[in-house]
This record gives sequence, structure tokens and C-alpha cells, in this order.
Amino acid sequence: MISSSFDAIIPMLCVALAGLVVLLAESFRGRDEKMPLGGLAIIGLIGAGAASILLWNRNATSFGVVTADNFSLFVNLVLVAVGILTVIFSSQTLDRDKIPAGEYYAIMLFAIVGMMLMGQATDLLVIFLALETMSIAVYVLTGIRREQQQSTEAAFKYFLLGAFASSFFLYGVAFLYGVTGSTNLDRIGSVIAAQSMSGNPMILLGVGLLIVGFSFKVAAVPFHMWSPDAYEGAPAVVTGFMSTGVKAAAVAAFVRVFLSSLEPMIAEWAPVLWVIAAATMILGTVVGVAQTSLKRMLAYSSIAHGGYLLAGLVAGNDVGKAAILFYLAAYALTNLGAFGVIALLGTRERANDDLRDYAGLFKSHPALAVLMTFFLLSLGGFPPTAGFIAKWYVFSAAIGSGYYGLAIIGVLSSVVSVFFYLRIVVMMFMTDRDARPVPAPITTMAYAGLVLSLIGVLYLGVLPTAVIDFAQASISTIF
Amino acid sequence: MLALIPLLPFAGFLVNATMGRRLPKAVTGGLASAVMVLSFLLAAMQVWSLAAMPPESRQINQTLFTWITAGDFSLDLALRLDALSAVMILVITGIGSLIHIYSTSYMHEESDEAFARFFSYLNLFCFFMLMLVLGSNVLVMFVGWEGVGLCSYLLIGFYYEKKSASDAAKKAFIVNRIGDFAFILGSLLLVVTFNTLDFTTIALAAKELPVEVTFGTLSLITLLLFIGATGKSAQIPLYVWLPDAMEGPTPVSALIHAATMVTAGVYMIGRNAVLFEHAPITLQIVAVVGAATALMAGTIGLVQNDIKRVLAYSTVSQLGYMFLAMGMGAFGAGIFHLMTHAFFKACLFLGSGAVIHALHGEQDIRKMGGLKKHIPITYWTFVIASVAIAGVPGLAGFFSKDEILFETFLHGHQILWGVGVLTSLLTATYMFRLVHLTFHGEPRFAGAHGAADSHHAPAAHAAHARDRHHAEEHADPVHPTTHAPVHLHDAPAPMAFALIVLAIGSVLAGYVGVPHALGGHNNLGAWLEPAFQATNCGQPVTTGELAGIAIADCLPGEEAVGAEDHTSLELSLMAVSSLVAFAGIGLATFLWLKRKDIPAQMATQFSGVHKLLLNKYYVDEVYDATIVQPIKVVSQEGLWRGFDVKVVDGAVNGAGYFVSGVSIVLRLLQNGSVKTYAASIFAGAVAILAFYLWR
Amino acid sequence: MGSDALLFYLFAGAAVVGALLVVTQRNPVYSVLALIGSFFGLSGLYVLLEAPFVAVVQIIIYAGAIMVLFLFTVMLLNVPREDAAEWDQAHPLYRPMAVRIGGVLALLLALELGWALSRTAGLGGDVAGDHPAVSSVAELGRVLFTDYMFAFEVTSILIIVSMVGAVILAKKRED
Amino acid sequence: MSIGHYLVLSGVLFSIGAAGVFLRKNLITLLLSVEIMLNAVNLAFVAFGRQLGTVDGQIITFFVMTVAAAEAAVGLALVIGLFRHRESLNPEAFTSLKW
Amino acid sequence: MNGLPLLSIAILLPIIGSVVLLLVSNRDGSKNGLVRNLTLAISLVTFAATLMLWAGFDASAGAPAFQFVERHAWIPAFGIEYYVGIDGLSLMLLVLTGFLTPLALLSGWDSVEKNVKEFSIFMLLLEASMIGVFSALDVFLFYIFWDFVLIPMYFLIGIWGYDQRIYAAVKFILYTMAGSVLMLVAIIGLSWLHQSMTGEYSFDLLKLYEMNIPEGTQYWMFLAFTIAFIIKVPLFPFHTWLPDAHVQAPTPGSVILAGVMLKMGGYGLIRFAFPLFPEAALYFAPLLATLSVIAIVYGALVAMVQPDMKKLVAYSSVSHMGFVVLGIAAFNMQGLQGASYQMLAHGVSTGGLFCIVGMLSDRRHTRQISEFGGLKTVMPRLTAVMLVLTLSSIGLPGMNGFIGEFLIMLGAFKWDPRFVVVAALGVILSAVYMLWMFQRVFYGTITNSHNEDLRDLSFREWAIIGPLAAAAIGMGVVPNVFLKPMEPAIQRLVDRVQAHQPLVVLREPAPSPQAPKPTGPQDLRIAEVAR
Repeated sequence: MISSSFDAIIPMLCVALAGLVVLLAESFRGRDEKMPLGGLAIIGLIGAGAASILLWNRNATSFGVVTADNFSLFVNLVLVAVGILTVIFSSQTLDRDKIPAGEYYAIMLFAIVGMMLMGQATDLLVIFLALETMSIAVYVLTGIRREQQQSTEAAFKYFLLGAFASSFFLYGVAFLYGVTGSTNLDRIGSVIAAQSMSGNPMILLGVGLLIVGFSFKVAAVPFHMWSPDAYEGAPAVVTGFMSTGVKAAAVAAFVRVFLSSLEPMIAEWAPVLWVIAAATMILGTVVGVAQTSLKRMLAYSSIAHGGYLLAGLVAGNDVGKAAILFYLAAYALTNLGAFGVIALLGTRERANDDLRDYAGLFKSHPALAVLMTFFLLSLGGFPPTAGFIAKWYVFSAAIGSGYYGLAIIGVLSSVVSVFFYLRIVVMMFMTDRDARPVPAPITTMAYAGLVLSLIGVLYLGVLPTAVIDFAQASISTIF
Repeated sequence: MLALIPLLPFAGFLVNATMGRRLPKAVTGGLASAVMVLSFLLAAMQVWSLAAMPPESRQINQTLFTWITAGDFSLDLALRLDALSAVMILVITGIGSLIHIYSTSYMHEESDEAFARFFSYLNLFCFFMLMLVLGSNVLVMFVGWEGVGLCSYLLIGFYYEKKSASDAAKKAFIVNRIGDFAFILGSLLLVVTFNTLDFTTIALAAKELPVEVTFGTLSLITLLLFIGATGKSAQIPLYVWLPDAMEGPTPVSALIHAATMVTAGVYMIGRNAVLFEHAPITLQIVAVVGAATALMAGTIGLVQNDIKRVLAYSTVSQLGYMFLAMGMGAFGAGIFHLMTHAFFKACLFLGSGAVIHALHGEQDIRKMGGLKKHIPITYWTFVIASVAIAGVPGLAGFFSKDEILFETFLHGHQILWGVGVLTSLLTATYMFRLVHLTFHGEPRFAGAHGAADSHHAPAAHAAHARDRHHAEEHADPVHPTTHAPVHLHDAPAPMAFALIVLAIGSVLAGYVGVPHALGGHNNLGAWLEPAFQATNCGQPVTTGELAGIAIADCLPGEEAVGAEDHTSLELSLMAVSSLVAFAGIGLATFLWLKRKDIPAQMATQFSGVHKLLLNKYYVDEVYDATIVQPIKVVSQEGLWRGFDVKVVDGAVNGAGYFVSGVSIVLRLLQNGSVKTYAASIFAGAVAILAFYLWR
Repeated sequence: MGSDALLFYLFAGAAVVGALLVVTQRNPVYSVLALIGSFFGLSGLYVLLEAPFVAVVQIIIYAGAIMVLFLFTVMLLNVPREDAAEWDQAHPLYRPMAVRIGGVLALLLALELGWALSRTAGLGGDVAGDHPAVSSVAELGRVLFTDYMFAFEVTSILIIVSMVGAVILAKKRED
Repeated sequence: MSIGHYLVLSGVLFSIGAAGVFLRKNLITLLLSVEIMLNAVNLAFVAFGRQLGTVDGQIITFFVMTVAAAEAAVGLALVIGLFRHRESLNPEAFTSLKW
Repeated sequence: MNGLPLLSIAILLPIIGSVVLLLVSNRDGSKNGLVRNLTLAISLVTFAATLMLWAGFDASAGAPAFQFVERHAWIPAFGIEYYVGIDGLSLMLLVLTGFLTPLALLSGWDSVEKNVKEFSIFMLLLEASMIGVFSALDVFLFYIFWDFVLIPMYFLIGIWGYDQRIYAAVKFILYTMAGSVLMLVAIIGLSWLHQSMTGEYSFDLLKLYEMNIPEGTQYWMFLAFTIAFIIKVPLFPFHTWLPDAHVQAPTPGSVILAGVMLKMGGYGLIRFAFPLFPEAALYFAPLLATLSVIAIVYGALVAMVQPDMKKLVAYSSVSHMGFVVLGIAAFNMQGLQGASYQMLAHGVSTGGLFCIVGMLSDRRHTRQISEFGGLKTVMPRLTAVMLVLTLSSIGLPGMNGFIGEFLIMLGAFKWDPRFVVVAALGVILSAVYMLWMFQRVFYGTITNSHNEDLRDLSFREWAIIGPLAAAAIGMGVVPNVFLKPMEPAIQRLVDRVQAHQPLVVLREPAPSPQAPKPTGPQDLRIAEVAR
């Protein structure tokens, strides 16, 4: 029983091993001895990616609680991409910010393990554990620059609210367990489907509390308030990492739970998520308008993007599921690119993430400015970038289920968001003042990472067919 | 072949416009005049071949190409020569060439560039004017119609550095546009009604329609067209641009604002005679407007002091006559007067031009007088023309004017007839006031007495040349002028030639239309008659269902004007009007030659009336106050600064401000306190549960 | 009412009172101790629920380990009382709404939960309804290391992360 | 005793814990409040497990305790870090990130 | 000729060109000349390509509706294709685009000094996307081009514009985008509708034509499309982005903006809004017409009092494009032919006007009318050309402006004379504001000493303005050259819409709330008698 059923966990196993190796290497590392820790991490991630690809269509399960269906494998690949890009960008910023590389990479890898597990777990308890693993790791990453009060403060806020929210989540799990007698998604689903329990208050309590827990991780209004602070306080790279990875994992679990075992109750939870999604899109964009710190601005923007993702979830149809997957990929590449640029422009002393710091960037760093512009346009949903196709896909799903209102709110809010994305462009191109203080010269490695994500963004924008088909194949197998 | 008539001047325009400024004046002027003369000869040949045709099928058509096609609407760029347009092209090319010749010497003081520009404009004008009269459908005519407007705009504003000139030019164009507004609507209605714009086809179709006793579509069409005509032909209420148009060089005033362009409206009515005949109501309006204009302009002309303005008002008044005729349905008479008027009014203008030329830009008749002995040729031609316009028997004006008055009386409009007679009295009076003040009496022009300072001459000369450009339109009388008593040279050869020819014309032109009462045969009337009824014998009928009508029309026009049994009446009327003419002349002689104190006394006695007339009934001021200024102010303050910026754009920006305002408020919720954040999570949870439990 | 009911209310009271003390004490040390008290109440309830092993674990691990960690921290930082008073003086105008709202919300939540339960059928019967209690440690172990093995393994990663994390977060700055 | 009693009790405890997050002005007490909430959940699990007659409820509580321990460790580390920055444990003292 | 994919070539050439330019390193501006010439060459080749399209286009009645069609599957999962093809209407607009772009580049030859390379890249991208807009037959593809157009124009205004450029650029992109996104929703809705009707997703315009959409859906979808388009046009209440954008944009930007981009709105109305939702279009036409006549008069009046030449021309565009919408609202042959023609004419004349204003502001660095005066003395040639363009903008018969306006008024008159009565006021007012500006700028004596030694047209400027002036006259003399190719296309559109149109509407338009006072003749029975 054991032997055969390891397959499903191989991806996360690779990552976990990489994490352990990095940790050991760090512990055996002599003082200021250079070690290619980032390389190790990337190797592990690539292994995970390869494993995910090999597992394609195998639909393997392990221990009855972990599945490797295409859906989760797609998410895995996204996470692998997130991880690799993060490592690449980190390689430059770690030394600059005096961050202990070994622990950093190890914890990041473990976080990815948690994320992957969130996508693959089919048991509420495991999901909870995965969520905690991911969260705690990310708390640590957020506060890793402990000499900075902001960093620690952000980490603590994130941590406290996270613990608070996850206890709600856990309470929800408890109620579902109490009613259905199990934490296994399939069992819960079958029980709910068997005797229609949609009226049962305890089930409703459970569903409601689960919504709270997931929405918190997705940073959906009104459970979003941690994210601007956490994003601003964390190192830019980490912000990029959590704004993409955490969201991806949380959404994956969200989709799996609500569209598989809680599918029968869609009539119960769709209205709630409709409101949450709408509120998220609106607030994320509207409040973003007033921001002057880029990290904070993008924090709000990522709140808004969480709203778009939820719109796909509300739609609840196959298009929606595929759209969410596509959106995750597009958003991950774009946002990581953007945060990569921010990270590269920072210095040890200050993050240089204020709008004014970007004045005349086109003069001082034309390449960065151009790259940043592409990412911003993609975030704003302009063709021919990934952002446009992704938005179209999600709204198409929403409209397909008749949620015209949601789609209209979405497109209008995206117009508002364009305003603040363009503010950055204005600063970079249209105001003539050199960005200062000047950051350290940017390594080719970092450029490679940025170009990589740019290529991804444009590929998803111009030739999305392959990925769209891929996404559709991913959702076809499981739900 | 036909197309060459307009195209020749156009070629002249092209040459002069492109390379004119590099050519010597002789070449440019010569070329311009040459093309005009050529096209005159061509026109003559064409008319000759036209005359060779049987009267009812006198039409020469030439379709150049299909101009516009849109669905079932298709329009050719086609020319048509018939009896009516024949008269017009002769007048245009003939008088046009004369005026070109005249100008070669009149404009000689201009710079090469300006000289070339002048002649290129003049050629262009002739081109458009010919298009106007030759166009076989409304739109081609409209092309010419607007084109001549454009040229008049350019030529009025020829001295563009002069504010008054460019103002006048703009005014002319815009006032004309107001007419065009109606004209376009009229032609649109024509298309919708007849589904074509070809004059003949329309006429044939219109024939079949009942004469509208009540105000119907035809009345509306014709009324709209007529409004267009009032703009072009300076009738009430749109005549205001013509007096100002005198800012242009005098030959321009002669050609455009006396002989040809301003008569386009009359021609247009003649062109659509059938339509108008079917719309008696419109005809009434035309007649009344014409008469009113004639009278009003006459009264104004009585007191004006600018030689050219007097002539301008006289032009307006004479145009009123023509419209009166048209309104009577006496289209022949109208065109007849148009032709004669072209001769003597052109002559008068050119004469005045000669005077101004002699006086180096002086236009105020109060500063003239006694010029008779200085410039005899000008004097005699001027007098002949004045006699002609005054309507003294035997000269051109007499015949045409009489025919109009007779027709008016005949159609039982005694009042209008009275107005006409009164107007002719005024005409005679102000014309001879002009003659006397200009040529007779003691010289009042600058330096007439101060023979001493002759050595100022060259300087003064130079000064005058400039003066014409920069002088205000009313040179201030009290201003001490330093003009030297240079020998006032009479019109140079080219000018003299033109003057003399025109003078002869204004004597003889009348004899083409000697009424039957005087044993004549009114040849012109007979010649024109077929043009005023729809005959399509000349051209293959395009629209099939009209073919039947076509055959029926190839008989001689049955209702010929001037029936024999009215001979006595006609004779008596002639007597009246000739008496009136002599009376007018006498009155003028008495007042402005013998008893010069009386006018002054009258001016003071009826100062109110005098001022009113002097200021042209304050029409310009009224328009300005009631229309121009309000529109300006409303647009400036109301629409733009008020509505557009504050309301419309305010709403747009307001949306932006609203969003950012909300944003600023909302971000304050993010107050940094972890408890607040927890509270929002908690509240969210509670709300969701509440939703589930209370549902 | 039966003896177990008496015990239930006894332990429940202990738990609730302990909890209340935790959130009302100004001195964190007392709070920790009160919480430990509350845990004892809870473990009593676990016993009533025939889950002795959980009860023991609750005492040993929770009260014994985790709470000690708390106490240790409190001692380390040596802040006997929360410094709210002087902080409030420093910021006289700053009174987060959250504090007041929080209480109300908590009350609402309790009401909602209660109401939901009151509307749920089939909660009236005795806990130990028809099912026999499963309380043998052997059984626990078996299930834990078969059905829950993977979860158990996951916790190992969780613990590594928290260990490493705690270390780098709490380590003294070298600069 | 009926399952209802236990659930009500756990609800009460949960609410108290939640309220604690707001009432106290001490980071450590905030953490303690979260612990209370987790324990409330534990109680619910065990009670449910008892009712269902399975060991799952009890086993889940072990995992929850593990999580609680992990959270406590990290949380306390963060508290220490914060305390190092500003000699204070008052959550209101750490509002440098806002708006 | 139909062998090689001319259309894709026309779209791709500028894109490839911009990529090539990207490789030219021009940090210090040393290679500006090379970049400029290269760009010009590319745009000229593109123009040649459009001309070849024209040459190869079969305008005969029997010819296929859309020619040079290319379709390749793009996102088959949703039936999205790369599907381009042109009919006469598109063809003419393509030619206009190809014609204006090189001229626009020339007009910025000297005035654009900084970042020439980037400028050229954006210009080329702009051209490519505009060509794409006019030739896309897949609605999704159309939207992509439509949306992408905003970006280069945004940069053109924002980087190379005048002092208020950022405000103008942001306003431009947000305003127009806010309009477009609703169209996106409607487009998606359409595809789902098609899916629910036929079981397959499709954005194929021609297939969407064939759906008969339930009335209720039609109404809001029509509005969603139309709002996007009339913002672009721009129609009266949605016009305020235009003056800012125009005034702040650099001359080439203004030329393209006025010359081509505004046409995208009219094109969209003709190609998408009306034929896709005929009943709704029919229902809203009077409202559109009312707005358009308001725009005609309002724009003219506001233009009249502008102190800034560019603003004046901008508002005049509002007025002229009002005519276009009026013709579209009438949606009969004359109206549509007129509207299409007016779009071309306006592109030429207004583009030319912006060029000239640009030349003046290049010389004097101001566009205030009050700063000028008496320029005719120092620059007679420029004055002459300006006069030509002014007249064509006034709509003098024999010039391009007249043909369009006349046909539009004719079409509208057949539909509902009341609108024409108001619209014709524009004929007067256009003369007023244009001539007034002309007088104040060129006539009179030179009052401002700065104007005394302004040089007349340079050769380059001749190269810009000569073709425009020639086109302005030529289009007026031989309009059929341009009208004929469009006729079959427009005939088809009219048939499609009129098929849904009860005949009474030709006589009595659906009463719209704020229709202008009925002064037109109501009894046209004679019309039948005469025919």
C-alpha cells in the first residue's frame, strides 16, 4: 500500500528534500563560505516540476489524502515557476539585505511544500496542516529582516491575524466533521449530496467559517486588511512570493473544496462569494488609487486580482475553473516580474518603493522601465499581455454563468486600477528626474529572471492557446 | 467645347496663381485678359450655334463625368447652354474681359505678387461664375454659387492688411452662407421631392404638379431657394454685406458686385422659372421683398457720401427691381434688366474707379467736384451710364425698367408699381446727385487751390499709393490733406477703352428688347421664352416617365408676355416713368447744383431721418446687437466656460475626484492597528454567519 | 441531576472562568496561569468525554510545555503589567474602535453559534449515544500511524519550519 | 450530557478567546486568546468524535496542539523581536505600517 | 496579388519595423536621422501595401463581400481566430491610415527631438493597430487591436506632448478605456449567446450577424458597443477628452488622433453596433441623431470662441464628426456613404489643419490665435494652403468636405428632415469659426514682432501639406473614385439593417424625447407623385 502510493507526493517530496539539503548545507557552511544554495533550491524545484509533468494524467493518489490530479499539477507548475523566479530575484537581494541565505531558501522551499500540499490535499485536516505550514513559513519570511521594525511588525500582524483566521477555519472544519463524520472531501461531498443538508445550520456554519479562512488567505475583503501591511513590510522578493504563491495555493484549495465537496451547496455559498468578490475588486482598486508606495499599491492591486479570481470561482462552471488556473499562471508571472523590478531597485537602507523614486527611471534604467511597463500593462489587463487574456477568461466565465453584474464591476474596476498602474508609467517615462538613490548594479541573473517572466507574460498574451487547452485539460479530470 | 468656356479662365487662374508672382505684370495681366477674351469669343460661337437651332430645342449639353453616386442618388458634372445661360455667359465673358482689360492699368500700382494674385482671383471668379450659369443641375450651380462667393471673399479682402477689408470679406462670406443654409435645404427638398437635381427634369416634373394656392412643398422649396438668392443678390434681409464689399478694388465691385455675381440670384429664379410659377405665394414674397429692397436701398443711396457706396446701394436697389420683375413672373423682363444693368452699372463703377484712380484713392464725393474738365472721358461715360440707369428714354435702362414696371402694373400690383416708380425717381435723383457732386460745381478735392506746394508731388504720390491700402473707408473730412494739385490724369487707354465700350453698351443694350408698344419685337423676351418653360427637346429624356410630357412641350410657348391690346397702357406708363426720370434729374440738379443750401438745411431739419438714412437704418447695428453678440457671449461664457468646462468636463473630472476621494477615505480604515484588522475579519465572519442563519 | 452533569458544569465553569480571567487580567503572568487553570477544566471535560489520552496530553503538552514557553517569554521580556496606561496617556486621542467593537462582535458570535445549535436537530441526546467510546491508546496509535500517517509526517515539516523560523526571528542581531 | 452542551461551551470559549484578541493590550495575551480559541475548537472535535464514536476527533486534537505549539513558537519569537524594536508589548505601539 | 497575404503584411510591417528600430541603439540620439528615415520608409512601404490592396480590390457588385480574407485558428477553445478581411469601407480607411502616417511622421520630423527612436516605435505600433482595427473580422481580435491602440497614443501624448500632457494622456486613456470595457462585456456576452444558440463559441463577426438576438439583450448590448464608439468619435456629451488630448498631443499625435483614431468610432458604429443589433439601433437612432446635431451646433459654437488654434480645430472635429454620426443614424445609402466619405474627408482636412497649426507652433511655440496676425505677408504659401484646407473643412462645394456633408444631410433628410434643419446650421457656423480664425491669424498687419521673420513652408512641409491639399481638392472633384468601392459594402450593411426596419420609419421616425423642434416639411406626398 505504501510503496505504490508515493507517486502523488513526489513533487513536494523533491521540494522538501531540497529544503532539507539547503538547511544542512547551511549548517555545515563555514563562515563566509559561498555555496550555491539558490542552485540547490532551483534543482529541487525543477525536479518537482518534472515530477508534476510526469504525473500528468496519472491521477495518482497517496495515503488517501493527497491526490496528483491535473488540477493540482497545474498549480504545482505555477508554484514551481513562482519558486524559481523568486530564487532568481533573491540571489541578488539576499546579500544586499544581509538575509541568512540558507534558512531563507529552506523556509521558502518548505512554504512551497505547504502550497503544493494545499493544492493536492483532499482532506480538510491535511489542508489545514498544509495551510499552517505555508503560513508559518511565510510569516517567518515576512519578518526575516528582523533588524527592521517594519518587517517584524508586518510579520507579527500577519501572524496574529493568520492564527486568528485559521482558528475560524478550523472551527469550520470541526462543524463539517461533526455533521458528516469525516474530514475527507469526498466523504463530505457524498454525505452532503446524499441527504441534502443545505438547510442544516451546522453545515452552514462550517461553510461560512471555511469561507472566512480561505478568504483570509486570498486576501478578500473584508479579510484583506493584513495584506497591505504585510506586503509593505516584507522584503520585496518575499512580497512577490507571497502575493503569488500564497494566493495560488489558497485559491487552489478554495476551488477544490468549494467546487468538489461543497458543489451541491453552490446556491448557498455563491451569493456570499459574489458579494465578497465584488467588494474585493472594488476596494482593491479604489484604495490602490491613493497609494504612493509601490509595494502597497501592488498589494491593493493583488487584493483586486484576488477578487477577479473569486469571480471565476463564483461562476463555478468549467470555464471558470480553467480561467482561474490560467489567471493564476498569468498573474504569478506578471506580479513576480513587477516585484522583481521593485526588489532590484531597492537598496539596503531603503526600499526605494515610493512613486517618486521611479521618476525618470526610463532615463536611468531604460530596460527596467520597459520591463516594468509590460508588467504593469499586463496587470492592468491590456492586450497583448497575459493580463488581458486572463481577465477576459475570468469575465467570460462569470458572464457564462449569467453574472453580468460581477463582470461589469470587474471591468470597471480594472479601468480604475489602470489609473494607478499608469501613474507608475507616468513617473518612469514622463517625468524627468533621475531615480535615486541609485541601486546596486543589476546582475544578468536578475535580468534573466525578468526577461523570463516577460516572455511568459507575452507568450500567455499572444499565444495563449496551449496554456488554455492545458488548463481545460487540468480541470476536466477531477471535478 | 462648352467646357472650354469656363476652363479657359481656370487655366489662366492656374498659371497666375502658381507662377504669376514671378512673371512681369504685362504677362500676367495680358494672359488673364486674353483667356477672358478667348472665352468670350468661344461663348459667342456657342451662342451662335445655339441660335441656329429651332427655338424650342435650344440646348447644348455636355456631361463631363458622373460626379456623385450614392444609392439611388446620382449626379453628373454636366453643363448646359440654353437661351438663358447664353445671355449670362455673354454678359459674364464680355463684361468680364472688359473689366480685366480695365484692371491691367487700374491695378498697375500693385506689387507684382499682388497684381498676379488679383488676376488669378479674377480668372477664378469668372470660372466659377460660368460654372454657375452653365451648370445643368442644382449642385453644379451650387459649386459655382459658392465658388463666386469664395472669390468675392478673396477679392473683397484683397487688401487683407486692412482690418475693414478682411472684416467685409468675412461678412460677405458668412452672410452668403446664411443664404446657402436655406439653399441647401431647398435643394435637399428638391431631391427628396423630385429625386433629381437636373433643372430640366425638375421643371418637367414640376409642370405636372398643380399650382400651389396654399403653401405646399413647392412653395417651401422655392422660398428656401429664394432665401439663398437674397444672400447672393443682396436683398432684404441679407443685403448688408454688399455695401461693405466696396472695400475691394473697384474693378471687383464692377464685375462681381454689380454686373455678375450679385445677379446670380435672379438667374437662379429664372433657371427655376417653372418651379416658381407653380408657387405663386413665393412669387408674391419675391416681388414684395424686391420692391422693398429697391426702395430702401434707394433712400439710403440718397445720402451716402462714398462714391462707391452710393453705387453699391444703387446696385442693391436695381437688384430689387429685378426681383420685382421675377416676382411678377416676368422673368424675361428681369433678365433684360439684369443685362442692361450689367452694362451701365459696370460702367459707373469703372468710372468711379477712374475718378478714384485720378484722385489717388479719394472716395468721398464731398472732396470732389469740378472734375468734369480734368477727366472728360470718365465724365462723359459716367454721365451716359447715369442717364441710362436713370431711365431716360432711348437708353438701356429705360426699356428694361419700363418693362418691369409695365408687367407690375399689368399684374395688378399698383402699389408695387408705385414703389417702383418712386424708386426710379430716387434712382435718377441720387445718381445725378452723384454726378453733380463729383464732376460739376467747384473743385473741393485735395490741393485744388494750394497750387504752391507742387514740389510735394512725388512724396504725395507715393503716399497715395499706400493710402489706398491703409486709408479708413471714410477719410475724415476735417483732416488737413496735403494733396498736391498734380495734373489729374484721365483714365489711361485700357481703362478708357473699357469705359467707352460699356458706355456704348449702356446706350444700345436696351434695343435687344424694344417692346411691341414701340414697334419692337422684344427679341430678348422671345429668345428667352423657351428657357422659362420646361422643354426637353434639346436633350434625351433620362427619366422615362417624363417622355410623354416631353413631346407635348415642343410647341411654341403659348403665353408670350406683352399682349398687343395693352399698348396704350404701356405707352402711358412709359410716359409716366420717363417724366419721373427727368423729374429726378431735375430735382438733383436743383438741389445739388443750384441751391446747395437746401440739402444741408434738410439734413439739419430732418436730422433724425438724415441720420437714419446715413446709418443705413442701423441694420448692421441691429444685427450685431441681436444676433452676433448674443451668440458670441453665449458661446464664450455660457457654452464653453460655463457648460463645457464646468458641467460636461466637470462631470468627467468629478468622477475621477470622486474615486480618489473615496480612496482616501477608505484607506484611513487601514489604521495600522492589528485589532482593527482583526475586527474586520471578525465582523466579516459574523456577517457571513448572520446571513446564513437569518436567511 | 446526575454526577457527570455536576462534573460537567464544574469543569465547564473552570474552563470558562479560566478563560475569562485570561482575557481580563492585566498581568500576563496571571493570564498564563489562568489559562493553565482553564486547561485543567478542559482536560476534565475530555475525561468526561471518555478521551483520557487527550486529557493527559492536554495537561502534559499544553499546560506543561506550551504554557511554560509563554511563561518563559514573559519572564524574559520582564513586563509584569501591560503598559497600556502610560501608552494611553501618550496617545490621549487614540482609542481604536476595535476594542469596543470586538466585545460586541464576540457577543454576537456567541449568540449566532448558540442560535445555530438551537436550530439544529438531534443535539439533545446524550453525547455517548449509541456508539461505544473508543479510548484505547493502542487504537489511537494504530489510527494515527495508518490513516493519519501522512498528516503526521506533514507536521514534521511544520515543526522544522517553526523551529528554524523561531530561531532566526528571535536570534540576537549580530550587528 | 448532550452534545449540545459541549458545543455551546466550546462556542462560549471560542467567543471569549475572540473577544480577548480585542480586550487586552498585551501581545502575549493576544496569543493566549488565540490559544483559547484553538482549545475551544479542540473541545468541539473531541465532543463530535465522542458522539460519532470514532477516534478521529481525538487525533485531530493532537494535530491542532502541534499547530498551536508551532504557532506559539513563531509568535513568541516575533513578540520578542517586536519588543527588541520598541520596549513595548502594546499592539497599538506597532502601527508604523498603515494606510 | 491575392496570393501573398497583403493584409497581414500591412499589419505586420510596422510591427516588424518597430522591432527593428528596437535593435538600433540610439541612446545619445546620434542615430536620429537613421531612425527617422527608416521609420518613414517603413510607413511608406505600408502605404504602398494599402494601395496594392486598393488596386487588387474588386468593387464590382458580384464580388465577395470581404476580400483578402485570412483566417487562422487562434484560440480554438473559444472559436477565436486571427480573421482579417476588408470590404470597401475598411479599404478606404486603411488607405487613409497608410496615407496619413508618413505625413504625420514628417510633421514631427523636427519638432520631436527627444527619444526619437521610441517615438518612431510608438508611431509604427499605432499604425499597425489601427490597420488591425479596420481589418479585423473576429470581434475578439478587433477588441484587442481597439484596446491596444490606446497604449502607443497614450505614450505619444504623455511623453512628447505639451505642458499639460500627463493630465491629457491619463484622461484620454482612462476615458476611452472606460467606454471600451463595457463593449468587452457585451462581446463576451455575444459569444456566449452564439454558444447557447449554435452550441459553439464564435467571435466571427459574420456568424454573429446571422444571430437574431432577443430585443432586450440587443438594447443593452447596443448601448455597450455604442458608448465605446461614440466616446471615440466623440459625440457630444462624451467629447471632453478630445480637446485636452488634441491640444497636448504632439503634432503627429494630433494628426493621427484626428485623422484616423476618431474614425475608429464611426467605423465601429457602422460595422458592429448597427448591423449586429438592428432593432436596438433603430430604436436608439433618433437619440443618436439628436446628440449628433447637438454636437454639430455645440461643437461649432464652442470652437468659435476658442483662443487656442488646436482647441478650435479639436472642437471643429466634434462638430464634423457629429455629421458622421448623423449620417450613420439615418443608416440609408446616402447617409452611410456620406458618413464614410465624411470620415475620409475629415481625416484629410483636419489632419492638414493640425499639420499647419503644428508648423506655426514649431515656429512660434504658441498656438494662441492672439499671438499671430498678418502672417499672409510673411508666409503667403502657407497661407494659401491653409486657405485650401480651411475651405475644405468649411465644406465648400468642390472640396472634399462638401460631398460628405451633402450626402449625410441628404440621407438624414430622407429619414427625418428635422435633424437636417439643425445640422445645416453647422454649414453657417463652420464658416464663421474657420474664417474668423483665418482672418485673425493670417490677415491684417503684423502686430507681434516675433512674427516678422517667420520662414515660409520648407520643402519637407510642402511634402506634408501638398498631398493633403491635393487630396482635399481631388476628393471634392472626383468623389466617385472613393465612393464607388464603398458602395457594395455599404449597400450590404444597409440591406442588413433595413431588413429589420419597418418602412414607416423612413417617413415617421420613432419620436425621441428631445428631438429638435419640428420645422421641416412634414408632407412629402408629392414625392410619391413625382416618382
